[in-house]
Amino acid sequence: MSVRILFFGATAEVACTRSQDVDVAEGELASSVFESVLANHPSLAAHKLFFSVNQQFATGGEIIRDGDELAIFTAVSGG
Amino acid sequence: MSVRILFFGATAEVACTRSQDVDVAEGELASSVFESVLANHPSLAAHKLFFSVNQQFATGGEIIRDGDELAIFTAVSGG
Amino acid sequence: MDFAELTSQPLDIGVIARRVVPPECGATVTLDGYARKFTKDKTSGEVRETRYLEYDAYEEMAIMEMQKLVEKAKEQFEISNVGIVHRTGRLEIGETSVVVSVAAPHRRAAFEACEWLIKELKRTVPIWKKEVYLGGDHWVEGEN
Amino acid sequence: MDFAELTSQPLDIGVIARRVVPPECGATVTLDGYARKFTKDKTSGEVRETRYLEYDAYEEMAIMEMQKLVEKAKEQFEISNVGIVHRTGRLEIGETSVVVSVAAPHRRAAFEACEWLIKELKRTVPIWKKEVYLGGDHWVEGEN
Repeated sequence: MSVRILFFGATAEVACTRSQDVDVAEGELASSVFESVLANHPSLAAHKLFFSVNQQFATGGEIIRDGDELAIFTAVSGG
Repeated sequence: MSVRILFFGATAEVACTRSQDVDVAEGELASSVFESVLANHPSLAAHKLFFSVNQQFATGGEIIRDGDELAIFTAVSGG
Repeated sequence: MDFAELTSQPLDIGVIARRVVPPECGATVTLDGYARKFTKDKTSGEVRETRYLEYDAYEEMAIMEMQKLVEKAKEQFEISNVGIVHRTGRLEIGETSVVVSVAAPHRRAAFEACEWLIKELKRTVPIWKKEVYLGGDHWVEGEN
Repeated sequence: MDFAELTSQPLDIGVIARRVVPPECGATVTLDGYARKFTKDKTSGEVRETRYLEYDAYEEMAIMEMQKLVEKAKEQFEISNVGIVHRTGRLEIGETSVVVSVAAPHRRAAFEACEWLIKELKRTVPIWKKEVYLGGDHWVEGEN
């Protein structure tokens, strides 16, 4: 089972990619998926991060399903 | 000694003119000039009126000088 | 740049909003009034379809009064620049009658100043609106 | 008509303001944000001259979040129509980055809703700004 992780702005620059597919376990929580991505990109920890699951702001308690779209980003700065 | 009276919008329509020159006496007050103009255009009395002397809102107590520009108009409705 | 103008030409609110912008500001608030199609008569409550509008202005005094409003707004609010342009003459339905645009370092002040300016403009600037509808016309008298 | 859009093309605030206008309304309030030339660094207080800006957006989510704001604004305020358009990609100094335009029967509600919308947009819509100045660049992180 696999999900896609998206990065934007500062996180895309730090991760050196805008998108990455990762394997996840059945019933895995979003928080666990995000933690493993952060472990692979330790410099992301320098930023205050926000998360989304399927284009909704995520708290981490979401149960991840195959094909879900996750994202990691810094505090928004549009306008 | 003479002054010019201007009319705009509704008052111009009622007075059938946008401008009228009237003779005034030395030291005459604006209120007296306006009253005589209104006496000549009685239908103006149907409206709530405002007055100006030399492009300033007038109270009537202004002493009129030769060549002054006076105006009579209804409550403004721009915007 | 501040400005207070009358014009018988169509108004471009984008151009007006841009003229008030100094390089150190990041936001402009713009109020855009326009000729509406349907008007409710304040006395009868009847809704009328307007054909077009006509604005008459005491031009010299109107510009002075608008300039006074610009000065007062700049005293009362922390804003950088103000532009006011009012259209005169005949306006077709949907055309812009007035634009009030305020640039400020912080948008709160821009919102406050813009709202204050349009309120005062409607109350004090010698401009009058005639509504022309099917079968008649009517010079609107303000509430002031 | 309501709308919430992203575009990489230049924004025309006059056109956007006009798209929100229903025939029974007489006023629109428009907030216009743009790429400013000078930016003060929040930490150092140093003033930098920006060369250009770049906006990145999580497009699908940004549009959904903007649509949510439009819905919430229409619940909270007595307004007729709302339009939000945010620019993406590279913006030269002075170009418009965002336009929020609100039409309402009474202008008070339009001012309130417009101010609320831009505040919430800056807080919740997934769009990020990079400032590019002489000798470097910097992704701005919001205060949220």
